[in-house]
Parts: sequence; C-alpha cells; structure tokens
Amino acid sequence: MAYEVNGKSIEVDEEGYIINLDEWNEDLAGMLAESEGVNMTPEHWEVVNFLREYYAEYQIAPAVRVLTKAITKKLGAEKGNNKYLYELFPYGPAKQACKIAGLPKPTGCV
Amino acid sequence: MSEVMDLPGDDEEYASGVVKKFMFVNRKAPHGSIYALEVLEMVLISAAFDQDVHLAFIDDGMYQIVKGQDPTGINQKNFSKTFRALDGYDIEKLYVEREGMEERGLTEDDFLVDVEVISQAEMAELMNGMDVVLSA
Amino acid sequence: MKFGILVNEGPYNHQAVDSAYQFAKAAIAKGHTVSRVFFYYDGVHNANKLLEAPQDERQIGKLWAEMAKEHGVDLVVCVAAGLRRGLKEETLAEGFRISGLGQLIEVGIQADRMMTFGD
Amino acid sequence: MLHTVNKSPFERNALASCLAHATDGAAILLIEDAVYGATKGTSVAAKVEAAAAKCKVFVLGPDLAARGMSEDKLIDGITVVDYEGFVDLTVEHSVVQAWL
Repeated sequence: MAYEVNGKSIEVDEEGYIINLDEWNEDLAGMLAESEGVNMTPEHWEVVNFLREYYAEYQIAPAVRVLTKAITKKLGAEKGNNKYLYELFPYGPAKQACKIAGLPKPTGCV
Repeated sequence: MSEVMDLPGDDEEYASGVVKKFMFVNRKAPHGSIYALEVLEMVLISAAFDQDVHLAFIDDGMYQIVKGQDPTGINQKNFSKTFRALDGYDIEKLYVEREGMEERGLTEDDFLVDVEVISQAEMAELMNGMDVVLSA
Repeated sequence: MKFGILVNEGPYNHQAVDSAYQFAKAAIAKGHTVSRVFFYYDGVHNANKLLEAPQDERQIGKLWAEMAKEHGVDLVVCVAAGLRRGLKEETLAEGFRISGLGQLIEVGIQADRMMTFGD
Repeated sequence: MLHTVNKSPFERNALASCLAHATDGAAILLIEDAVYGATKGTSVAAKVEAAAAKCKVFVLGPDLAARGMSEDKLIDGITVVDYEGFVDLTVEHSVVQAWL
C-alpha cells in the first residue's frame, strides 16, 4: 500500500504505518489522519509534533503515561491527560497519533 | 495476537500491590550483539509494573551509556539516546561500578545519563538485596 | 515453590535452552511448579514449528510442549523479539503462545524464584 | 544468593566477575562451559580455591561428564550436584543471578 504525496509515492504497511520513517512529511500526516477519520487541528499537530520531537530525542515512542506526564510538563495539565488525548485521537494516542506522526508501529511490548 | 491486549498496557497499571526489587544487570557492550537493546526494552516495560527497578552497568555493560555513539554507519539504531528517557519512566536507579570504569579508562563525565558510581563491594551488597536479578 | 524461567538463546548456538529444560524437568520432579517459561532474544526460535532436527537429536520445541501439556507450564514467546526474527502465529509451534514482555515482568513478580539461562 | 556461571574462564570474564561479586556465604554453581574452571592445575585454580574457602562452590555433574572432565581432578572443596541438586540450591538461596 502507498500514498501519493506531491507526486511521490510513500509506502505504508497494511495498517497504515509508514515503512521508511525518513519519508514522513506533513502532507502525508494529513492523509494518514484522514484515513483514520481524524481532522487535524492545531491541537492535533501539537501532539503529533510533540511525539516527533520525543522520538527524535529518545528513539522510542513514549508509553501513554509517560506521554501525558511529558505533555503536562510542556503544555500544561489540561492537555497532559488521557481524556484530552483520547478526544483528539479516539483510538488512542499510542496507536493513532504515533501512526500519523510517522513513528514505528508499537510492537505490543513497549 | 489477542493476548497482547490482556497485558497491563500503556493505559493500565499492573495492580498486584507487590513491589519487588528488580535488577537488570548489563555486562555486554552495545551494537556487537542485540542484548543491550533488548534488555532496554525489558527495562521500559518493567516501568508499567511499578516495581523498584535498578540498572547495574558492570564490565562491558557500561559501554552502553557512553556519550557520542553514532551507529548510523553500521546501520544500527542509536538506542543509547533511549537511556535518557528512563527518567521520564521513573527509572532513576542507575549504577556503574567504579573498578570497571577505571579498568576501561572511563570517568563519570563519559556517561550520557546520570549514574551513581559505586564500588565493587557496594555493587555486591546491592545485588544481595534484590528480589529478582535478570541478566543477558 | 514457583519458578519463572527466562530463556535467552535459540535451539542450536548455545546450550542455554537445554540447561533450562533440564532444570525445569528436575524442578517439576521435585514437586515444584514451573509457572512460566519466557522466550526472549534468539530464544524465540525454540518456538518455531518449522524446526526439523535430525531424528537422532533432541526435538527441544516438542519437549517443551510436552512438559507444558503435562504440567501446565505457560510457554510464552515475546512478540517484539519474535517479529524481529520472523516468528508469528503462522510459524508458532503448538504449546507456545505469543505475548508481550509484560509477561516476563509479571512472572518475576509472582514467582518465588526467577531463573535466567542464556549466553 | 546463588550465582550461576556458564562461560569457560579461559574465554570470558564471567567467572572472574562473579567471584569478585560473590560475598561470604554465597553459593556459586558452575554449569555448561564454566565447568572447565573447576579442575585442578589451571591458571584460574588459585582464584577458584580462594572462592571455595569463603563461598560454597558447586559444579553441575552432567556438564562435567559431557565434557570428559573427571570428578577426581576437581579442586578440593568443590561439590558436584545434578540438576535436582541445582534446584535445591535455588530453593536454599532466595535470589539467583546468572553470569552470562
């Protein structure tokens, strides 16, 4: 499976996770979000960008409770909680937001 | 893989109420084999269980946390960066053995995370006080 | 006494899995319980149903499966380590199940003794 | 505490590292290739003898036999156990650490 983004084909796996992490761009993120039924608002981008920064710094996608704690620290408690994150990403920040952010697929271990 | 879902996952805490002292003993260098990377995955998942987690870096294990690793040229992931995420997982008890450090010409400044440098005798005592010791 | 066992190596490069098996067998013979064996690192290869050892060598995967059946030992293969090495439900031998690393920490908490066999 | 060691002392430092961390009264069990460290007259024998004086040192019989290492060449003070004896050692000691 692949998405056509600005004339370039970007491959994703059967669940929609990007194959080559380096190929990610914001246009692709928009398309991935659309296929997930998520309409990207500035609040969504805030979380997606946060995940990308976290991944760049630590080379892992954070566990949800680590994510909420880190978001609280950076963006405040009204955003660093499960309720807020699930409202933005109904299928969960671990699965949905990571997919849109172009992070590796969670393996079920971490 | 429905079993995966039965796990205390990201959102769910493991609520047995039992807190054991776990120690992950790292004695192997990174990159030459996969042990260091997969131990780190064990350590990260242990955080979800609210146990009293200790990491010991002895022998070549301390090479896992030296600064300046860049494994792009050998097609490996730079998981040394992940050690710096441990703090956010509330895993803060990292110990390096002084004798091994000196044997390898390393100092505390060579490490990319905050560690407590302890003597071999102190490390031995620490190990004696554990409930579960996992090594690779 | 309840034992948990971690197996870090595959069926051939190292003796670790055989030591683990002999240990588990002796523990059961002495009336102890082996509640779970967790296969990690190359240890996941022990659970591959495509393994075909020559007839005059031990069939380690089958030995574990028989022990599991007779004595209720939970044989768990790490999903992430398995995926890295091409082990999934399709290639999983009977008697084993795939699950997360949490199962290892859990048995570490629940068992009286945690054993590691590796290289 | 029970320490298990499975490497030949002539190949890796697992035994040396274990001996350096084993405190008085601890038990050390040599299995797999570590059984080569249990015989007299080797370059590590003095260290193992010293350890046997302050700790209890055991060696796994089936691993000795498999490698053709005769029990009468063992360092004094080392006890041979079988797998059931191995199990007993883990029962007697509340923590087991594998030096791999």
